[in-house]
Amino acid sequence: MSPAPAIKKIQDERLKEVSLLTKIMRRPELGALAGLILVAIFFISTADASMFTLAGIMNILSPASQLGILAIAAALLMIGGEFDLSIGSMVAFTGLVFGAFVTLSGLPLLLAIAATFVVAAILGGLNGQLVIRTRLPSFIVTLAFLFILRGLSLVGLKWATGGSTQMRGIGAQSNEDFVREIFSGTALEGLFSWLAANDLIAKFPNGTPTVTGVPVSILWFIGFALLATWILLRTRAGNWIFAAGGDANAARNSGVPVDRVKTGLFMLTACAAALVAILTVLDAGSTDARRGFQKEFEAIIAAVIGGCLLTGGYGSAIGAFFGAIIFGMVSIGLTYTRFDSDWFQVFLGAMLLLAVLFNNFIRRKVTGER
Amino acid sequence: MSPAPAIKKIQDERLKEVSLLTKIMRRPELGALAGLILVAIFFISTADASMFTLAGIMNILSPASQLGILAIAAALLMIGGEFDLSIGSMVAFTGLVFGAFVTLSGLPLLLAIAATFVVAAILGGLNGQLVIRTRLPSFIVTLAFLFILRGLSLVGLKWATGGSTQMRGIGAQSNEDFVREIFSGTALEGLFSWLAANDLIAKFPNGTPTVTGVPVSILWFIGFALLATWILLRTRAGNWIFAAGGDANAARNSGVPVDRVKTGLFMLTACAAALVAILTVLDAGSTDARRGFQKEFEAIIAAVIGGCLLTGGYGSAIGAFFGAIIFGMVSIGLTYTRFDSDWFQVFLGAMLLLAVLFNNFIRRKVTGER
Amino acid sequence: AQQSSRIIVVTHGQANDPFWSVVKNGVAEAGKDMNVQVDYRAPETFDMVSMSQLIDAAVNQKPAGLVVSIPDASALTASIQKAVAAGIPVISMNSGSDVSKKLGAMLHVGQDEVEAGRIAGAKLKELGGKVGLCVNQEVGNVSLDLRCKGFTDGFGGKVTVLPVTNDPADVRAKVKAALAADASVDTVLALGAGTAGEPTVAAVKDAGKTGAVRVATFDLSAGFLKSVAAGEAVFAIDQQQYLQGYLPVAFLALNAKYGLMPGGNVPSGPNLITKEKANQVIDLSAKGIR
Amino acid sequence: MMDRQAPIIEIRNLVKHFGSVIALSGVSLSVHRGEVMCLLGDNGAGKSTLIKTLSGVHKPTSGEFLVEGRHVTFSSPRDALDAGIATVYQDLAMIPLMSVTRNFFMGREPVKGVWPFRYVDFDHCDAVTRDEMHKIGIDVRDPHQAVGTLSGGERQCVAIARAVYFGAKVLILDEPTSALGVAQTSMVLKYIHQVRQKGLGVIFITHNVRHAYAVGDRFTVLNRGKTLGTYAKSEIAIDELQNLMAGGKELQAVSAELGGMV
Amino acid sequence: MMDRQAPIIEIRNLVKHFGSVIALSGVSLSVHRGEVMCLLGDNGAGKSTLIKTLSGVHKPTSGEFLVEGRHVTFSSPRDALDAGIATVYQDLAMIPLMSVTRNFFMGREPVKGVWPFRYVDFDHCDAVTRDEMHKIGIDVRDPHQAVGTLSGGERQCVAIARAVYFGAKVLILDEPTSALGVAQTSMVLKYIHQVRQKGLGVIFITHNVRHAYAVGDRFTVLNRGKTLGTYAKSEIAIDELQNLMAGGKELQAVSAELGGMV
Ligand SMILES: Nc1ncnc2c1ncn2[C@@H]1O[C@H](COP(=O)(O)OP(=O)(O)OP(=O)(O)O)[C@@H](O)[C@H]1O
Ligand SMILES: Nc1ncnc2c1ncn2[C@@H]1O[C@H](COP(=O)(O)OP(=O)(O)OP(=O)(O)O)[C@@H](O)[C@H]1O
Ligand SMILES: [Mg+2]
Ligand SMILES: [Mg+2]
Repeated sequence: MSPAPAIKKIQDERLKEVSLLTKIMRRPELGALAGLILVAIFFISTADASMFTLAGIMNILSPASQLGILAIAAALLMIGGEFDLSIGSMVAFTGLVFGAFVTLSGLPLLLAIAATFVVAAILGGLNGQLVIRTRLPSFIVTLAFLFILRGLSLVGLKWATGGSTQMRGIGAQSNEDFVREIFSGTALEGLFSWLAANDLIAKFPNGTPTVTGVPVSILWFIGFALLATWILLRTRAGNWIFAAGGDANAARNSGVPVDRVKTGLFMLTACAAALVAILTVLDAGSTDARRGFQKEFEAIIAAVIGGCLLTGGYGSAIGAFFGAIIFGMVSIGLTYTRFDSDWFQVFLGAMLLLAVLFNNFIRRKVTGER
Repeated sequence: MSPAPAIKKIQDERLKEVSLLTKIMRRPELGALAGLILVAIFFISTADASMFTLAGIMNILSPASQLGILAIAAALLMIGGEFDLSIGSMVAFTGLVFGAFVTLSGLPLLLAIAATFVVAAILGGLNGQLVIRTRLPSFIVTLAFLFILRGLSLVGLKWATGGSTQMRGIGAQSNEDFVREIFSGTALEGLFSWLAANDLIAKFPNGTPTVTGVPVSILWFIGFALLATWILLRTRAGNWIFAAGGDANAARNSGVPVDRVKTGLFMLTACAAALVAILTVLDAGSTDARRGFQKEFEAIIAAVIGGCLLTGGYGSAIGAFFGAIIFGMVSIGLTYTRFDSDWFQVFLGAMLLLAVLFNNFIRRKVTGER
Repeated sequence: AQQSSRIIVVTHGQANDPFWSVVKNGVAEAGKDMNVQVDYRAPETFDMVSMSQLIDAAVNQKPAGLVVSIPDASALTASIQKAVAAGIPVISMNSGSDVSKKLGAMLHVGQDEVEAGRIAGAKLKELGGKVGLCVNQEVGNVSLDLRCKGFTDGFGGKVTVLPVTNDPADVRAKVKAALAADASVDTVLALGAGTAGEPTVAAVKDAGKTGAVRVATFDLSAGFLKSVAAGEAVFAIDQQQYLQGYLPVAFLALNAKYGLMPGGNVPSGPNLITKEKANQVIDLSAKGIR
Repeated sequence: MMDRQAPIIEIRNLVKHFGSVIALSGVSLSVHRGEVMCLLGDNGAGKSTLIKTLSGVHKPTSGEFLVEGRHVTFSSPRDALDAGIATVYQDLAMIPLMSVTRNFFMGREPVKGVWPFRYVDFDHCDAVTRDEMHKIGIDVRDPHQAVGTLSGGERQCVAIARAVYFGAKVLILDEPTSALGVAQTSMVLKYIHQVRQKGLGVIFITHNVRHAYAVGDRFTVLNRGKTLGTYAKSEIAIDELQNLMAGGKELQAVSAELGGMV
Repeated sequence: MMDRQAPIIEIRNLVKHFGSVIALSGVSLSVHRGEVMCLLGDNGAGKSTLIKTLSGVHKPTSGEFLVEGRHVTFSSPRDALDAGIATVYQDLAMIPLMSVTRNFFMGREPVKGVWPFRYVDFDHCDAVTRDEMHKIGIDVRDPHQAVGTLSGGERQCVAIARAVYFGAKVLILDEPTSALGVAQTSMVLKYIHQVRQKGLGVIFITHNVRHAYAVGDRFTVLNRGKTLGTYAKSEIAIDELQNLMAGGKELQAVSAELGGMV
């Protein structure tokens, strides 16, 4: 018998060659992209052609972007090993808080927005501290907040409006154009009207372009996805998030300030909810007691479609990004098809399952997992 | 230095004495009992006295029992390491199936019930097989079924009734008293009228007792809790459930047929949903497309209040039993109090949080965990 | 099919809501009768943001007509105006009679929820009710909240809102609890016949107060109508929402074909179904037409 | 001393890939009745992968696998258990949240009564567990204690006691002694010796050449997924074996530096 | 050879209870600069509990704890790390799903750039990881590989390399060599030797008396939560030490039976 081979680090004989494609597809988020492509193919072949016009795509992206901002935050929190079921109620509550700051206190828009974020951060921190101090599962703690915040939204709305569950006319009076433009309406309007003028994009009969610009929520969505990805993959905080979710004890033993990381994530999630609340309230000019209903659920779905593990420690922000777009495309896309809306939920469920199955199938195929 | 002490198994010096109380309180389910007691004390001191009359207690127990049957099944499944989010939709769908068997096919009640359970078991098995074969998280697979079954219930109802979302008159035509009595109405009626006749329980002015008997759903609830507890604690299947949820890989390596256990649990959960569907449909005589809405959620809450870990491998059926009663007491109890109903959700959330916190506090105090 | 004769209906009511399923049946029937393609769309929950997105999606498909409900004018204004700007004829239905014209809709078909509630309240007051309970199966759903509000206005007496869920066992237990906790309650108005109304009747029976407590409900269900016929409940209030689905589609279809359009709003209800009329409508209700 | 018929376990040219990682590239091996086969080799050599393939946890990528001369393919560890192969895994296959007793009997719970009233007599199980643990040198304070609260060595002892108690044709032990104290190690080595004398085959993985030499009959050395060779005890001295295990690296140097005590 | 000032770590009469379990009942111990203190003892003796108390994982129930002569109480492992106590735990403190590099630098990631644009240069980290692992004798195929896919020994090496790389005043190693192959073990023992020579204190837990005797300066033996005594290397022979570790049980008998090879 010959002695052990003295091979140094040139080429390890125990590694098979893998193609670049395989390497790319191994990233969790790209499975979600595969699912997205499948869903898109389905709609291209069944839906009205107007779905994939510029206006149609913007139309899909706007709900996706609102859901997506929540989904990315939920994904970070899930990677960090916790859930926040109060996101949906937080949207309603911070919407009310924001509305009250603007209409009742008459704060300037910028201040009202800042104050809303502060309230959200405090509530998120409270969630986090309760989870950490009591060592109860975050599921149950934030569930309590789901009810409490939803209830407070109702009480607060009735108090603020004198008995109605709907608050209207928010932002109508304010005219600080700069802040408004960041948080509502559309961006790049000049570009789009130029494009329309040059017949590069579709117009209404009256000459205005069908799409007057990119809704700002989409820009926020993309920006947040990029930021979250950078944080997760390139920063110390990102490493701590993975570690806290992978095994909180091991992370703590290695000197990761797990409690601080988790509290921070809860605050981030609450602030993401506040951002969505501000975007939708300014856009709609109103808020009501049902805003954000079940959004916590949809956000978690989008994150899971995007490859996050429910047990924590694994996932990506870009995955959640694609997950939200899949969800948005399925839910808006069906209205472009000829299916009876009674079948809507059946299709929604089937499409979700297919998207995830396909994502999974592709990943296994490519990585050669058995 | 003296050699090691040669103490045999008489009394290990490394064990402190613990009181019997401590030993009892260490059981997970008894924490939930502590929470129940706290909630009961709260209502005794704030609610109308009629809440704790015999009629009041039955009134709390009947919704609690329907939730509880689902919660116990959900608890077993959670201990086995999986979720089933389709329970609520399964209640609606099996309700429809049962209704259709009775009204459309005109099957005798007993056969209709048996056939409904078979359908439920098949659907549950399908859930389970999908989870096992695809190795996707059960959260996402059963979520797809949440939508699909809910949608199918609507489509099916409209098809069966010719356009309405409510199917009625179920069981009106059937007159097999024996089967009916097992699945609907009240039991022990003789006892209660005797008690009333002897002025031991309250009566209406016309002489009939305020409570004519124990609703059968409560008996099913108690029976199921006992059965589930026996299975968990005393049988081989119980050990396998704990093992499968605690660490599926380790269990598989030790020869536990994890896949069979999980499929069985999914089937059990679906059958529990079918049982609830049959109980409610026979009771109300009708079913509609919104039956069981969000019950999956409430069932998981009750199981978690009862001490189940979301990560699997730990929990108890009796805990879920108490958890369901806590949930029922809080949600019904508030209508007995003088609080403004707008605050309902705030109280619900706060009470849930308090019950769980107290449960946790008691357990830690008693076991001396730090 | 021909792109020109497609009509899209976007409302805030889900397809599995008993009230809206009747609207949808009306829409479908009108589509068949008028020989046009109809699509009924609604968000998964009461969600104004996604409803506005559904309207946008409808506008993108350039239908021959658009039917919308307007439960929140602020949130839907932009989308509806976009439809009008795109040259799509719009008819509003169910809610939003006050803003319909202003937003550019051609007319409104329906009955205001507040008004319907007020009529129910007045009728119950007339029947001798003093202390009322409003059983709301979906608190926060603005249209249901408005029904309670109208009821409170019309009833005059003390009204408590009882929040319940869609679960009949839960409704029954909570109504029973409420009756036990406050013996002075003599009137109960449920906001949906199948979901809240039927269990309410059962609860009143359980409490041994049939007859002593007046039970009424919004919308119809066969079971509740039986109770009305049997005298266990006093009336069901019918908005004839079938018309809210049927008429706008018919109007828009005729508009597309011949350019016809009625000159003013069409009130579809309310219509109180009392003991005398109950039996005639039971069958229609079971079929999802009333 | 031992009968040399068909080996209880024989593998030929076993290959196992994990995605792009080649963990085993053609390993052949056989174990006979009444023989202790020591599997030795560096970290990452593929020992655990090999025995997990034998015990049905992994499916081999290619290669033959014979039990008592017959070809077999296991689709789950249960199949291997049924075929008489009991394994103590390096990562133990225990459920931390479950009690010692429940872990001990996991997958092989004895039942009483008639179906559907079959139940497990846990009092009896507790007694057995306490007993078996005592035999291996551990006083379990409370058989209801969660396994997660046991020390590393105590946990190892539960796993070994379990495998021995449910004794099979072949016992596979993956580094059973690594976390054990001196007394428990002796106990385990004694067990291995007893098991051999009962006529069972044993595969014993260890990094401790003394433990291997104390009980082994034959030694197979793996290196980077390949066999470096198989030697009977009579063919190889303990020092040679040690060098082979280390893959002939600059061991002597270090060893000398530290006084030859490794 | 070593300066006998205030010990780096000193504990007096440390007691630790878990609920009703008494894991440590009064342990005293000290570690000096440039000294390797071996902590020995049976399974379940309380060694891991003791060092987890030193490294801030557990809070002691009672007892004194001094670092460089000053009383301290750690509320988290981070405090201990900040005070210069680096620990390799028996259960390793690694995240299976994370890559080798990320585990290696977990909690001590080097950052670049100015806030809020501070980032971690993972390419540099990969290079360091590969390097350090190579030094300890492991060729990491891919530093992005998840730690969960490494073999038991490879994982152990990551933990040790990490602790050594971020070297502190005191290095605590809980059974670092138990899962290691011969070559890696030598490497670790050599490391311990080097660390001592740099003037650090080391607490080294092992069940292998040879490993202990090869590098240890002093030996503390625990038994059932109590100290059986502390001995300098000059005071005790290797056989005596072995007997003490086993708690004087009927070891000789077994050992003899198997040819004295344990
Ligand atoms: N599931 C897996 N995915 C990818 N690689 C794996 C997997 N399991 C093992 N490996 C790789 O296969 C090789 C062999 O691992 P194995 O656990 O068999 O080694 P071992 O000989 O048992 O080592 P040790 O003595 O350290 O326990 C290792 O390099 C490991 O990284
Ligand atoms: N969290 C805990 N809860 C209850 N008991 C515990 C806990 N942690 C440790 N113990 C008990 O304390 C005792 C000491 O355990 P410890 O892990 O310190 O032993 P050890 O000396 O490290 O043993 P080994 O050499 O086997 O690793 C054991 O009997 C163990 O069961
Ligand atoms: Mg191994
Ligand atoms: Mg230890």
